Amino acid sequence: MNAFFQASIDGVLMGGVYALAALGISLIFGVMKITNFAHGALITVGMYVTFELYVLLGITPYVALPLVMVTMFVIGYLVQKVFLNPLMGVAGHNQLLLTQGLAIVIENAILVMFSANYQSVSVPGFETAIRLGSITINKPKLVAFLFVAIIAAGIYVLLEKTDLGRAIRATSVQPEGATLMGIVVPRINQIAFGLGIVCAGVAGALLTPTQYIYPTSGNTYSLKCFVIAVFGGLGNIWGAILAGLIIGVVESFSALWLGGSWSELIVYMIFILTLIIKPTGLLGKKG
Amino acid sequence: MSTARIQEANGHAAEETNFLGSFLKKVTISTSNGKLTLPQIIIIGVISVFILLTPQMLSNYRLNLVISILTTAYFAQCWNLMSGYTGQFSFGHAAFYGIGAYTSSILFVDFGINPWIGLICGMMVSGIVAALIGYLSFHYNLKGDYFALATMAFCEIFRVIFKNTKALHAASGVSIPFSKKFALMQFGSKAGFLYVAFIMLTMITFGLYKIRRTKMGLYFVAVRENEDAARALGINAFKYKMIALIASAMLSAVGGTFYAQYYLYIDPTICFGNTVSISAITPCIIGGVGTVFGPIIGAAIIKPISEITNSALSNFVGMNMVVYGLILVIVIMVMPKGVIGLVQELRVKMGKKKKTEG
Amino acid sequence: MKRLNKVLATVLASTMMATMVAGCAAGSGSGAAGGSGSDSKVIKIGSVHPLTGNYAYEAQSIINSQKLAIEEINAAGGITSMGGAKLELVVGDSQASADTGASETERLIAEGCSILTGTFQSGVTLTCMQKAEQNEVPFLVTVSNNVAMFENGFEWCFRIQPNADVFAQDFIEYISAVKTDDIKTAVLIHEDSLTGTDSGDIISENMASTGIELLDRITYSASTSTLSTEVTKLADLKPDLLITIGYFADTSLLVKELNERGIKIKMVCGVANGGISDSKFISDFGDSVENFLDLNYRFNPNSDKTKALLESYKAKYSDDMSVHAVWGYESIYVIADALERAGSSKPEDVRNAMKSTNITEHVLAQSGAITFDTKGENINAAGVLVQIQNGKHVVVYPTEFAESELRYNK
Amino acid sequence: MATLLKAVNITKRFAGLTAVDSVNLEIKEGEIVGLIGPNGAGKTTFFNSITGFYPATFGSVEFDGHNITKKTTFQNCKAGMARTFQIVQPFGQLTSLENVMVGAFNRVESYAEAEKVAREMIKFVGLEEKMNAIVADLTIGDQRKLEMARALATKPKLLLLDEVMAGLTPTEIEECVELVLKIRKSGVTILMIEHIMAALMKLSDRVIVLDHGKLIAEGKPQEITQNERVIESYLGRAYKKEA
Repeated sequence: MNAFFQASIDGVLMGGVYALAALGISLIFGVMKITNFAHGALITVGMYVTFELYVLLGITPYVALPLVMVTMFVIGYLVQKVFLNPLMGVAGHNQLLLTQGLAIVIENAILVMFSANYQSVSVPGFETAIRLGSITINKPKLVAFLFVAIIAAGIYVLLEKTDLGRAIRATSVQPEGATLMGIVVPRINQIAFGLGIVCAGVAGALLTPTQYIYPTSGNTYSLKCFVIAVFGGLGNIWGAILAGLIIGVVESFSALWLGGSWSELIVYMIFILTLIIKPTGLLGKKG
Repeated sequence: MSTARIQEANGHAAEETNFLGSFLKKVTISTSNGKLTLPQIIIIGVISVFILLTPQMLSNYRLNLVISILTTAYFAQCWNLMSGYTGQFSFGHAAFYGIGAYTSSILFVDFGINPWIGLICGMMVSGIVAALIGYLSFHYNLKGDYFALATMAFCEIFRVIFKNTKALHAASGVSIPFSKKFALMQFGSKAGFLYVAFIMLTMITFGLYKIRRTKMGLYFVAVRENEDAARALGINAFKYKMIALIASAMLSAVGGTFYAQYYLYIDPTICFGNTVSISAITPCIIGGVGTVFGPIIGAAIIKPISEITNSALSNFVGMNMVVYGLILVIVIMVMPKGVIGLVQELRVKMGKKKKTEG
Repeated sequence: MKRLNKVLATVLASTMMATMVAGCAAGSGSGAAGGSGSDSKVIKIGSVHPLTGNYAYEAQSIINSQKLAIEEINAAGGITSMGGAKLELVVGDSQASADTGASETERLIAEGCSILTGTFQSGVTLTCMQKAEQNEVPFLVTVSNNVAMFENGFEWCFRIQPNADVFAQDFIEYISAVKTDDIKTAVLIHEDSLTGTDSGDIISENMASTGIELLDRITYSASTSTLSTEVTKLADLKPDLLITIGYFADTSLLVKELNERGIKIKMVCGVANGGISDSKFISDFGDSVENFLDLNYRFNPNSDKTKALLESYKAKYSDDMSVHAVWGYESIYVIADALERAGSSKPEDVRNAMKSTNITEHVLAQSGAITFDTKGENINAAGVLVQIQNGKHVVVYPTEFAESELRYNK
Repeated sequence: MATLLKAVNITKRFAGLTAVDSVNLEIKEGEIVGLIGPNGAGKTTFFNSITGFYPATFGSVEFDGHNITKKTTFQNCKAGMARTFQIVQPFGQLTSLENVMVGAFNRVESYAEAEKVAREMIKFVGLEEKMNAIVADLTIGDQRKLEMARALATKPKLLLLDEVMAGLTPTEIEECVELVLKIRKSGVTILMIEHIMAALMKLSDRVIVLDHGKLIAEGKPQEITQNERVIESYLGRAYKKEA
């Protein structure tokens, strides 16, 4: 019973981080229909930015978060502007291979700049977990979960309540129509990609207290994020969050009952079932 | 079959006053016309003879490179059949490749069954798996990115299963004893493997070239170009997508068996890793998706580049991959339709220039 | 933009042509370089490791130590039997992929390497060994502990490190010797790739002989982002002994989870564990990993040669020498010894010399000389039990190499 | 004359919205039937239901003496039902010839024969000049003609034309009218959705009118133009404009 509760809590907390990273994929796909295979590498970038700020300024990841967000936004904005916008009109497989190429470049540029050493960031007071009876709660993940909620809410407000958000949504529904309405679609794309990368970067930053930082450390999340984004319904914020939590819990329980090696299998099966039964995802509109 | 058509083509070429333009026109093979021109045949012939002579001319290392170009091109052609021709973009072709490799290797190592028979069995198993994946995907009408992600997930499922199942050698993989017997599908020298790879590539390329001028080939392309229209014209799109997928899977399995016999060791990551699927796609995109020679051109470009970056930058760790990645990115940005697409565009531009000048 | 594209296209096309032509020219040039004669002044040693990708850190440390060894040998006058010929390391990047590893192997052979070393990941190593075997160039394994690799009847391949079988057998033997009576139960947790499963299988089969009951065997994927559920399972089982086989990142994840939840285990022992035996592990976890054990290969702590080596490595690379790096270092000395005796850099001569290797002065923690059996395995390869004491790795068993007594948690 | 198509009670619902509501229609061999109605009246949906693109929620379709309610599009095409699309759906990267050949393969197996049929059909619609052009480069008018040639190449008994004249110049409309008459002469029955009233008046033997998914009138073109309900819902403005 104890294990059951513990696994639920661990699953939910991990799911929160997945959800945030997946939210970025979902946003990018929702607006530009780009399958961003560089997402994992950009999560790693988020980790290294956090790490550098920690080393240079001695600030914890949580304090560094605004700076990480700004940096990541700029990176995302530029990636879209320089690499992806010129390719917006052509067949989708080009963007796919391009993001794959970018992932290779980013990952190895990090290797060149920072070496392959395992780096870590420690937050004072976060080494031990919170204890509630026999249940323990990981502090960094709990804090990450709160940040995820705040950022998801922020993105929701941005998309639903602001002019910029309306422009983004209009672009996602129909780029041609948006152009006619005077929206500069390439710039909206850049902003949307920037926001998506902010999600990736923040997820990376929030992960730094819980794991080692090395040039390929974000890769583990890459495929899982796609699964979650599709499961939740591409382009759907709450869908991504819900799906992230579900996948987190499913992973946790399948690791408990079947062993960690098989948990991936369960995740991919859920993914395929989603595609077959409801390709628009958990909360996606009916197609 | 159609002398009129050839005459037409010739007539058209004669009109082309721009020499380079007409040359390019003759050299490129577009998706739409199916006939080779004389210069094309000559170029293909020269390259073929060159490849067949390489064992006499090149070191083992260069031969290995040529073999890896040929096999990569072969695997890319398999992908091209279903994703390029029929338009069903697969991101998990490693599944079929891996199943081919595993079937023949396990049959040989554990049951003593000859690899040649194992090759056939691998094709069968791969075909059956493809039928299953295809049924689930196409019956439920998965398309575009969704289909791509589904194939990727299927591939990952296979990787996890193979990695964790004792009967399938789990993480240990399968190591195949080295022999020099043709009967055991090992050809003693690199030259043997090179010839076999060359034959495989020639056959699949010839097949793709020929099929383009058949009912089935045209139906494949029609499904890619516009599935609704295809169905309205009496095409059972489901059936043709299934045929393309199963054929592609069975041919990919041959590539997998070849890999296993050449490298003599396979494990779940070697067979079902994401990089394997990408290795099938990259040459197609670089050369030109859906074209007959695009994948070969793509493989002939991308493989040497990766070799050169590796050897030139071997003392500067990581830079090799940075440069490789950058080249990949630039190539895609400059030639979104691949080398063949770019050449066609240049041809059109030159033609136009001539017209405006004249 | 269009103009830019055109320029880019031209640049790209010409670069491609140039590189391809250059590549072919280089190819025909180095065609027959495989067996450069004994009069050559430079002897090339190939080194294929996953310098990019998930294992870049470990691979880099191996390459570093190989370079260090080569510098030492060259500074001491090179290979005297060949007129003071100098050694040169030619580096290949396997990118953690088997076919890239194989093609890098081919490249290094084409560049005239007399012998190759590599490659850290067993799957890649095996593929590279197949290539070396076919090309009839000797291959010395730096790090890769899979047992089956040397069961293929290879004639050109050698390995100085203990294989997974030796690790597991030594573990069973040593743990039986050092365990106390209050250690009754154990849990085995390991990553599910070749490295983990190989030793894991043997240990779980033989655990009964130690008199300790194996409660469960938990596996996970090395690239996992969390081990919390695995640790939950572990906490419920309350073993006296935790056996862990894994790489650096995943073992650290495991320890982090244990610490956070305040789970104390009487005895934690790794088997060829990439985490516990790494000095960074101590600096990151401090007191919490005090008394952790690891059955691993290691340098001989009591030899002066080792002490000097550790210092010069640290001075040169400002990082502690990892356990993996030791094998990179020693591999070069084994090769230099073979070259010295062969008096030739022909791959065949080097192979024959390798076969009669008998090195008594080495930095390894094994009793007896480095010498190969018919399969090419180091006969005397052995592991030692290392413990973290006062923030340092010390060998505690077997007594021959022990620097200190084994400490038990109360 | 024998009945070629008999649609009974065709109803199509999308998530609560009824796009087509209990429509009955019978077409005799050799007829040209026009289908009109304001935008969103459910005309194209009705086409899609009959041809099997998405099956009707209720109702049954009988074609050439067989019940085809449950049949899919490609089966219907094999049975002799061909269609064009409101928005042209060409195989953009193929040549005109190849586009039409795809249709021709519905009846023939050999490549040479399909090529022969396709050439004939392209000549029939007057596109022989553009036989080897890539279709994506053609004008909309030519693409529409090509789409008709493609449909005709399947050798249909019934041809469903969905606004083939939309967006054409007056001269092109003229040509198109001629073409439709020529098609009828070759023995093909036609059901056409059309907004160009003048053309429809000239062509159709019978016109049916849909509004909000319901069939509101049916009869000879002249009768329809005088039908109060039709004028009220749709025709008034449009017909005056055309006239």
